[in-house]
Amino acid sequence: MSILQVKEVSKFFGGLAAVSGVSFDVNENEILGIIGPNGAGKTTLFNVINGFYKPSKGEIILNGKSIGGKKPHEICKAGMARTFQIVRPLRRLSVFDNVLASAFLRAKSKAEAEEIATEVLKFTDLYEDRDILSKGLPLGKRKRLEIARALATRPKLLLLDESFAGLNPAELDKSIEIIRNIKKSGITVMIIEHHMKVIMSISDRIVVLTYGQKIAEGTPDEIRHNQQVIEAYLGEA
Amino acid sequence: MVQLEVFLQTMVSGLLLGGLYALIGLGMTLIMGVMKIINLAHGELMMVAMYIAYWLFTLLGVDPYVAVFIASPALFILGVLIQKYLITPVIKVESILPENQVILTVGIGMVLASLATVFFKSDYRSTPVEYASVTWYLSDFWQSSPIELSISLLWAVSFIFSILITLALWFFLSRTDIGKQIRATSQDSDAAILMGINVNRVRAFSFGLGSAIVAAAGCLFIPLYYLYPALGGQFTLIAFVITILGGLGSNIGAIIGGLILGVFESLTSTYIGMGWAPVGRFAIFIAALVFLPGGIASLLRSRRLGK
Amino acid sequence: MKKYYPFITLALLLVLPMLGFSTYVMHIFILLLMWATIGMAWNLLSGYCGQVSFGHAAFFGIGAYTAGILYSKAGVSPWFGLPLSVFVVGVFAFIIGLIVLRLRGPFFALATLASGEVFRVSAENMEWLTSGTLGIMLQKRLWVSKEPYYYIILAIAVTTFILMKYLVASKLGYFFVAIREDQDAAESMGINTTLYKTIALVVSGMITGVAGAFYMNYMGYIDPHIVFALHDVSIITIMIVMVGGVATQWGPFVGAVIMVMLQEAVRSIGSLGALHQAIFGLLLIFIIIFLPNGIVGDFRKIKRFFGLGRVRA
Amino acid sequence: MLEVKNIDVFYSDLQVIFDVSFGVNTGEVVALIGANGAGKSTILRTISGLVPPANGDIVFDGHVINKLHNYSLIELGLVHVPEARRLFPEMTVEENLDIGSLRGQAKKDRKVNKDRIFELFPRLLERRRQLAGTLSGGEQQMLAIGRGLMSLPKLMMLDEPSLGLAPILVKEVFRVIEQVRSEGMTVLIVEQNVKQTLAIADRAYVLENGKIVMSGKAADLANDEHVKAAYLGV
Repeated sequence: MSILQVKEVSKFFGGLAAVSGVSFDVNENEILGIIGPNGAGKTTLFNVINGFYKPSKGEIILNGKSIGGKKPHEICKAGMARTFQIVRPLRRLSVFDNVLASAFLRAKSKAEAEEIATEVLKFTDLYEDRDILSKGLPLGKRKRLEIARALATRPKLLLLDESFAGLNPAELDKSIEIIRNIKKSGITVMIIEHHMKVIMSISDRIVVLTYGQKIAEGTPDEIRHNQQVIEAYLGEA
Repeated sequence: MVQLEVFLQTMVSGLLLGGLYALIGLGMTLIMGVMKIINLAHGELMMVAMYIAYWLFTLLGVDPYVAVFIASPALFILGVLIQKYLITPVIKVESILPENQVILTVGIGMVLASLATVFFKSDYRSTPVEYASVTWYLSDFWQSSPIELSISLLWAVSFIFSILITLALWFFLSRTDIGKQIRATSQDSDAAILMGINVNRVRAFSFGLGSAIVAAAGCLFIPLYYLYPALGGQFTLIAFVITILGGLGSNIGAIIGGLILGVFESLTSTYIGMGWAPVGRFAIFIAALVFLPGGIASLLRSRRLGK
Repeated sequence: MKKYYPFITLALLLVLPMLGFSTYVMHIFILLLMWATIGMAWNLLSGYCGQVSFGHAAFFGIGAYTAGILYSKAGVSPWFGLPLSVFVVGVFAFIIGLIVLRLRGPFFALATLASGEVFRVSAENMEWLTSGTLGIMLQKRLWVSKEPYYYIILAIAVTTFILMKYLVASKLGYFFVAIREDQDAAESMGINTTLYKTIALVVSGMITGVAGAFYMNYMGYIDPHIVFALHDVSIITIMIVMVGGVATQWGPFVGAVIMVMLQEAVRSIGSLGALHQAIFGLLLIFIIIFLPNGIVGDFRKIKRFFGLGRVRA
Repeated sequence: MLEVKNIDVFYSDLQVIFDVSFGVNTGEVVALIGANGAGKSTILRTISGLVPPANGDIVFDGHVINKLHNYSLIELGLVHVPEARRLFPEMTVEENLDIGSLRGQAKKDRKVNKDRIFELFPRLLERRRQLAGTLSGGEQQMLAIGRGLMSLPKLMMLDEPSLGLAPILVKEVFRVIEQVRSEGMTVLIVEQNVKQTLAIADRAYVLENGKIVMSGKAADLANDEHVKAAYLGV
């Protein structure tokens, strides 16, 4: 059963195709990794899926409903949340208020929103830091705050854009654990990542993009031995 | 036939006005492109230049068109000082509202306008040059012309001056190293630093140059208009409308935007009424915002890149 | 202690007219409350929601003209303008929002500035409705004494204050701040940014409009140059909040006190007359460079400057 | 030629570079490798004076450069070809090259140099009047390198030159780097394309989380188990 279907999606900027004819499905409750060299169109793909860009061609279906061309807030309401590659906390708000602001999306009252925020902060191990202004957080925690903020919208599908980049080994382990727990709680995860070791160990399946096109799709093992992937991305063996 | 005559005359006046508008818009565009800020003291800078031209004319009998060569350098220096001592410090300040810089230029404009009121009173002033009444008629040149059109010498001279200044600016920006530095800084200031460009100096220079250009526009306007201290605000708005219409930071866009605005205002005053010209100005501004968000520059660019 | 401040202030404000101040002092208090109300309205849209408006004169003027036209054309008491202006300004604010909210940052600011000017020029030219530059004058103001006006504007200000306090702490407040801090992030957090920006604009406009309608009733005369003034309404509004403190509950009050006093002080010294814009301009420049978050927002910085606060490393 | 001594770098209150030291000798190609976000680009930005180091010194050709104005480094012979190329998109190819030679000797030799660049990259000669923004990715990278060469540098710093290029173009870019090097240029290169980088570099430093964790001959590193596992995906 697939929660998200990306069908022949293309995005052109000027004459240039940043994403061209990409199709794949995301199955319910899996972790799907997206890899590819810098500039391969991964973040553009995310921006198309979550509604920042209108797809130039193709269709995107979330839970059986077409969402291509919808606004990001509508898509978020439909059950998809995302994080950003360059972390974008609401800088002058405390950690708690950051999460609270997005918890209001589903909550009927402020009390309920506070409950959601507290729960999510505990889940991402940020509860201790809840009163700190988010601009003062170290990078690792900021990345986690982004995940927390996305989780507070109670998504069915979570898009993570390079949540591991720049983390030290301890933070890395923590984030991996959190993402595994997210999956356990029944949320589907789609993740862009450069860190090969992490992505290989965490993903159920992987999609490889280069130059805006999908060149491979499969389990980590299949990807690791795919000749085209090795040439285009991992380096010629 | 009379209708056609009125229409053509309106178009001619509109284009002449538009030429001067283009110059005002160019100054603003230059500052916006390099500094990434909107200078809301732009019209007030022009007002200052007009007073310089006025006093040169009244006290020393200097022709306003000659005053360009005095007022522009003076405003250049004023612009450099504003940039260096007021705007640069604010860029570094962290505040909740990033629009601080724009509000700052409002403050600068208020100070300039107010000082002008204090020193020169709110009187309306003008520079009655001798050749003010010279007008050329089409029938003087072509006796059997079916329609009659007229151009006053003042408008024609101002228009030609503004074309010359525009050409000089274009030459400066495209052919000289300093011009290239200005363009490079406006396109990517970090890369400009890496190429050895002293970005702070280029910024101060650009603000000065933008001020000098609007000063020139002021000198070209003064034989045609009355001068009073509060006149700046209206021209700031005109400059802003032109930059939005032209596409932010685009020089060609600013020129075309200025011409369009001039023609459009001229049409509104002829066919709707004098007082409505400012509303026409905003109508076109709103239309640009709604229907052409990137301004004229976006049309030009998409053609060039084959979008 | 701190949570009693509003009540103490309110009690003081309630007994104030009974202390036998001169009508001039009462006039100052009335202006002060009116400007604080407009400041709070601006603060909601610009301070909290981050959409800096240079055109609040549009709302102020429309509110004032709603009351004025009601009187001059319909022959109805201009007091009905207060409730009616909420509706009229709301509609206009919504329409303005449709156009200007497409823009971000300084471009939004300038588009609002232009919209203020559009209304001024329109009011000047639509003589059949507004009497043009002649303006609208009430034959007779309802009350001679200041007290009734004082209590009316006090009620408006207090209601606005409570409304702000409630709004800022609610879901709306959080959404507004999220939009201010990062519009794209807010949008992907499921916040309909267009909708909430429109709400902020309309609410802010309505409150400003009521203040405008009050102004018509209180001053008894309006013309386009007074109520749609760029410098004397839109910019003063910005200054009140910038001086007092952007995105703070008390900032607009502090700012209104300072600005109204300053305005009166400058006005009372005849020789300064024409310089008052220059003084305001310099104050604005000073505030932006040295106290970008206003007196309330940068209070700690001020204390530190005078050696009062603990210095934080 | 270049010596970086114990630098610490902060972005506001966040430390991103921890006590990093390394050097580049004349005629060498030295690579900084590491994952995204490890701090490679930050180091280059620090050397070019875009970010000030909190502690430590940077010495180039006998000058302590971290106290100098960032725009004056190019005159000393240090040029930084930035990540994502950062051309001036609305200027022509030729104008971009002109911007590379604004100061000193480079300005005097502009014409000769330009001819040399066009010889090196014939594609650029064909497109000299075209706007830089309309070039393909590979051509843009050539122009970026060409623009850097116009300043007559002694040391060229390349930040992710293969970024966002198709594999075939990546090869082309590395060929160009080898050519530049064969003309005697000293190069400091930052790359995520570890394998190809190690193939052309003399020495390399491995950067993880803002610290240098390994260094050595490029050939040795290419065979190191840790490097293989972490960066070569083997």
